[in-house]
Amino acid sequence: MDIVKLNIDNKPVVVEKGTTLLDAAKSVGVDVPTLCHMKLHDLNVENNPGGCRVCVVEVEGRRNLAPACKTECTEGMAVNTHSLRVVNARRTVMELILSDHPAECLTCVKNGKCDLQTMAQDLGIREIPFEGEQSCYKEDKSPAIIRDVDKCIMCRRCEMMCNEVQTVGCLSAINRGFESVVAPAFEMDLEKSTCTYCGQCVAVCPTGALSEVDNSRKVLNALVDTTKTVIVQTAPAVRVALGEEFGMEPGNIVTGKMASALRKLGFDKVFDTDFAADLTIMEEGTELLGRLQKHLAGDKDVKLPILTSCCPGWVNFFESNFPDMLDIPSTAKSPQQMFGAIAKTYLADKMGVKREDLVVVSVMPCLAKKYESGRDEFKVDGNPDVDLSITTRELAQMIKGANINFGDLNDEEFDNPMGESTGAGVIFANTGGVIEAAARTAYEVHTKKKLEKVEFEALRGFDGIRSATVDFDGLPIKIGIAHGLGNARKLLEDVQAGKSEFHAIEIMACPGGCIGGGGQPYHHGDTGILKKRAAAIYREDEGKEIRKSHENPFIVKLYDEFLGEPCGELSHKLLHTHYFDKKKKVEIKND
Amino acid sequence: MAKVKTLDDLKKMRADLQSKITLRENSDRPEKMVQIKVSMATCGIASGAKETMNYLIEELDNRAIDAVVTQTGCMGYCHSEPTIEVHLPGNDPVVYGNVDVKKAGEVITKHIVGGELLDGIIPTNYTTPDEDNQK
Amino acid sequence: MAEIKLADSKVQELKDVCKKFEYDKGELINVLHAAQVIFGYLPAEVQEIVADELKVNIAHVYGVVTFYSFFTMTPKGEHPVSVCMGTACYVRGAEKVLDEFKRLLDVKVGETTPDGKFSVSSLRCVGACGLAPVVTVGEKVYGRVAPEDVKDILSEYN
Amino acid sequence: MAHYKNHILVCGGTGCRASQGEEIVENLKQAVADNSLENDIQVVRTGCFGFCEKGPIVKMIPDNTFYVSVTPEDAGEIISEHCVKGRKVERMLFTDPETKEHVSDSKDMGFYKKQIRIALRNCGFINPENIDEYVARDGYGALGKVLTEMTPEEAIKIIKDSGLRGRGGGGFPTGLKWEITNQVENDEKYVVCNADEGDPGAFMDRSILEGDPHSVLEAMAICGYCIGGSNGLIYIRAEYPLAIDRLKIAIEQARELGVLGKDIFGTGFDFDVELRYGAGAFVCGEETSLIHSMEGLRGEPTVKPPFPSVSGYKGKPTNVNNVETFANIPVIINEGAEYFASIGTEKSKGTKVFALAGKINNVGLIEVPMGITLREVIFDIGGGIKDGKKFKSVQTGGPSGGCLTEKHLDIPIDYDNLLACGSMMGSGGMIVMDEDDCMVSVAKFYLDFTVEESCGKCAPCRVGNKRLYEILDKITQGKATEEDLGILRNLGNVIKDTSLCGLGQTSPNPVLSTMDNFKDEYMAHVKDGKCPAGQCKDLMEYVISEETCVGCTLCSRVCPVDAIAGDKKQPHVIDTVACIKCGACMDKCKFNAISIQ
Repeated sequence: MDIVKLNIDNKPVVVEKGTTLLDAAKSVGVDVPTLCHMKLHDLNVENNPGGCRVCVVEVEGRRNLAPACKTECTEGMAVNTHSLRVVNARRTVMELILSDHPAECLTCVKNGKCDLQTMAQDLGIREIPFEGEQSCYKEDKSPAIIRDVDKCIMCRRCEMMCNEVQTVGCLSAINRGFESVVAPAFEMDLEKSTCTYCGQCVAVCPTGALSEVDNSRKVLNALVDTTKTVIVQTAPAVRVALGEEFGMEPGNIVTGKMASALRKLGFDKVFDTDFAADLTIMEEGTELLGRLQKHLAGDKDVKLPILTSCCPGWVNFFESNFPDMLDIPSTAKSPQQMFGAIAKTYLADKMGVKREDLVVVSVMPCLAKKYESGRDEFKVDGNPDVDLSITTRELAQMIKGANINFGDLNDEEFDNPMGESTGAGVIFANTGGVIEAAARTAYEVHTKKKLEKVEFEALRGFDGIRSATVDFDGLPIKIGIAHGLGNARKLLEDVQAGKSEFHAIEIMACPGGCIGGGGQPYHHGDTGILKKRAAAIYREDEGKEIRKSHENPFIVKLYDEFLGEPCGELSHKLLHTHYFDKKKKVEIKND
Repeated sequence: MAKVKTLDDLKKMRADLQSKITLRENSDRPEKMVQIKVSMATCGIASGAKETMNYLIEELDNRAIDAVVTQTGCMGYCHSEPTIEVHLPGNDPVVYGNVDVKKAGEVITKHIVGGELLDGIIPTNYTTPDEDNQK
Repeated sequence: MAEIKLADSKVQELKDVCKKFEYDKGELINVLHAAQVIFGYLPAEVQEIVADELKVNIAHVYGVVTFYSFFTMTPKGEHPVSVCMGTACYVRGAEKVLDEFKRLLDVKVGETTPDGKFSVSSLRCVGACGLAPVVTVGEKVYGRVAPEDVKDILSEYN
Repeated sequence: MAHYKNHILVCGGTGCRASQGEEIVENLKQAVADNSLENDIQVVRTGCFGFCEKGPIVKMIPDNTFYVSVTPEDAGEIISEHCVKGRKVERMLFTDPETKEHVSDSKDMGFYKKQIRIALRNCGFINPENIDEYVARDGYGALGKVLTEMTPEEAIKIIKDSGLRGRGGGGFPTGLKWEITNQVENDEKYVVCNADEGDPGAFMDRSILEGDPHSVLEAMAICGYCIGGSNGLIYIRAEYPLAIDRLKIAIEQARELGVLGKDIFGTGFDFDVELRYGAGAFVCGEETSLIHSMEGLRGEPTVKPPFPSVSGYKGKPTNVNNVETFANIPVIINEGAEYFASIGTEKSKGTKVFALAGKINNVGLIEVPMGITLREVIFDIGGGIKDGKKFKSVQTGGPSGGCLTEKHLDIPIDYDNLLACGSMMGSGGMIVMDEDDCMVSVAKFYLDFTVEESCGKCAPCRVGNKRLYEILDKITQGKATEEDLGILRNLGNVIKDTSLCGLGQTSPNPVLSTMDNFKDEYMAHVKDGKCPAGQCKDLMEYVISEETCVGCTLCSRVCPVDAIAGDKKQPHVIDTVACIKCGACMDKCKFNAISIQ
């Protein structure tokens, strides 16, 4: 290993060759402020266009100041991170950025969580010496994401996530100079673009330029409305992240406090999406086994691999990018939608509430769920199965807004029947979790044997693309896993080219899976947080008495009382869906 | 166009093409070479100046003598047309009268190459009508 | 943005260009140049076709089109007026000439008159600095233009 | 082969073509035919002669007569008088502005006297569309010499010894750049010629490409041999159609001749050149931006290192030089490093091409030895200030450079001296300004350019230049305070210090240099609300003097907005509200009755 010795603020520093000044400074306790730079260590993702110029430092012998995030350490370098020249330059640059930023912090969605605001505070900026034109773009309000790009500071993180990580390619820097901004083609609304609403752009935006559509006011309206019965479902990933919003360590499991808080907020019933996750396994697992058995029997018409379909961002992705492969993903609805479909039929009946008087709210780590709940095929006579979807962040905001001291809450249980779940339902939150849950059930159903060890360690991990072979009692089942849509694309292209050997593939749009969803508390570039959430999910699974979906007594009861059998007629009607070709086509006229 | 396959090919080609632009190159530095002016006013042309000029250009080129042949207006020696002025580098210009093709050949051989003056020089104290007018 | 339908033959021509460049993403700018020659400008639909053929994202194509001033998404006027705003022309009064065009035609720089007859743009140095200030109308070059000449220049095309 | 007795060289540069240069060529050919002189007279369309002020230019060979401001109608007379009768057409000769005498030979003109032509050696001399003429001028001989007699290292040493520095602006030693690229191991390397000349008011590179495209191709091949690359790319502005055409022809001819392509001169060395088109982005003059643009991306720069010589086009080692730099290479190889190094100053060797423009008598393209003074350039070559006005400032380096004044006139021009004065060499734009130019407005003009051309990637350039412009705008409207001047200076310094690429690192120069050199003028705007040069519209009013006006009505007729009223033979009055301050009336008034207040 090559070593480089240098001096930063008169402190001797020894680093590996290739280290940036930013990291070298950090290693001796010197924090150089940054704005555009972002490094997601565990995902091998780095955004450093070197554009904000807030991290400039003075390097002896150089004519200009150097950006610490993009400057490699060289032998004998003498660096000053806080000379007068640096302080003046850094402050002036911040003043410039702020001079083109709307001063509406009070009502901004990012108030208190905004990197730009924090930086302005840290640098002690009280007034901006520049006045002049401010950028003005039209606001874009899609079903899931709001773009208020007057607040864009051109850090390009969203563009990087959208293009390099997710390969959705819906965002690009457009125009140039003062007019430049990140936007979809033709500045069209996201709704008309190929946006999947994965929300990874929102997850990394340092300002309020990108945010979720906030449904908390509508939820409050429903709660206040005495003619409505309002029930809530909470996705598995929410319980391991919500605590962060209340100052708890990442990885704290707050399932009980969450249930308690939801009751205090006034929900009539507090249910668990995990229940629907178990239901998903019953349907998707059955579909997988069915296809597999036909395939093994030599049926050439049956398509393998089967792809999971729980992730709405992923569904949007293949609908616009792989319209020729719409028959490959499982037809099973996502847990959110299965929950809604059962709630508005079976449960409504049980509760004696009319469909239109029952409001189903979902708390999700996800922005695409907002869009998914609004899809036409998930409505009956215009009434959606899931009425409102809010994110982990919005829930936290509602709890704070209700003056509930979250930390002091006692643990409470979910309501029944749709609050009971297994460990298999919980692990849906992690990459690899859906397929592991499916394997637990499919193994036992297929082999008619009991699993000795329910953990499939081979399916776990953080690598973007993973594969494993699971032994179904002599039958090797090849499984592929991808998280992040860029990784998904690679697996899909293999399938498209007929090169894929997998029987089943799990795909989640967000890096890390739902625990890293676009609606989760901001990680501010610290992927250690994602790992802690993932570990908590596995802990929650371990703590569960029942860990296989088909053993969930309420699921068994649901089939007995209502659905019949997995993939049966009623299941098909309520729990399965179909997909659409969303690729845009240009109309051409004949000469 | 034939491809040049070696540097020698290129050099040969250049040698062949050189004459195409020597005229231009020479005009840029006339002080370094033989300058010949041919009087080409009506009287000159009538007396065969054009043939003389053509001959000079071709013959000088054949003998690979770096020279600039230009036409000029009436030198005022209408009685002795065609007249030419020969200016060797470092020497005073000399004007010859009655230069037909034969005489031109002699000028090249004897004066330009050999460096000796020939008969038929119009003395320099001979003033032209133009110059007379200016006086 | 008004949606338009592109002519079949021109689309084919564009697709042929993409093929000639072997669908190389790196040739995007060359392809856009060719597209602008074929269609006269680069409406959204043309960009969609280029994106599709070269297999690049449409947002990227748009990002490139809006970066370079040579590319335009609005059709030029029948007589495109360009006023050179190179420094040589500027110090010899090009701005006043440009102002006069804008005033007489009642358009901003980069716009086309409602009748589609004239469009006004400024450009950087035609390289005819000896003729400054320089105005071009289509292919024709006008040198040493003064504001009071503008009316006459325009009347040539009316 | 026809043996022509006369060659008529007609300038085919963009400037002269804009003034009907093509028609002149046609008419000359016609007149030659009319006089049955096809075998005696050759009409050649060449590249730019440089003397654009007096274009179109026609030069008669061999007597070197230089006709200026020729019109197509003059063609017949040139043939019948000059060629047939041997009489110079006096009225088309250049008139020396001082002696008022006709000068027939270009060598005797002030404009050409102090020039040394290396990069422009063939411009206005050969037909750029005919490779034979280039070969006749020793073309591709340097390439042959390098390929057959030298190792790449030996050739690089010659370039290093010559002292040649990049002519695109930065002045990085060319030989060193080649050496670095040579030393990076890779099986694929690229030679890129930057022909995306974006400086407003500069046209050096275009003239070279139009007048002598082969010299650039030859130099690129030499560079390819030296760095170990066989791919050449020319990134050229799409707005240069003539240069593009000539390059295409040149590349085609060079391939046919075998001096581009496989196994050149039988040495096993392959080299070929392709064109890539710029699309109107000044920032693409920055080499990393240029490379991104060639890759089909937005032309945004990236932080260096890595330098293109290590990781450039498609991630491969790439050597980028500009047109003028390349044009010097064959001469250095042919004439030797010593010859080149004998011209110029200690640290800046050789010559530099400038596009001389603005308020100067002889606008044009010049090539002068490094170390010549601005005074010599402006007054001897440029023929002084137009209309007898007073010299005020000269701007070098385009939007990256600064405005120099009287006190800088005797400083020898080289990279380091210009930098020390707060300007820079830049690519070679040189704009002369007179007493009528407002320096705040000039700074604003350049900032307007920078604001439009900033790529937007880094904050100081994206927002900072906009704010610089806005403050300057405030000053020209008389609304700024002295505090604003302090903000302006600090902002300018910070933008230079923190911007990502060369564009932002130099864009405040026009502001900072004018603040340094024309402090009083800034103060006049700020403190007194006056524009001493009378250029800032908001700070002035046109007034007709009642005493002087004779009521000729000329002003009211020329006024584009009918803001001048008055009866015939009565003093006229300007309606100051309607007046758009275009100045047309003042230009037209023959009695000096209109003034600015």
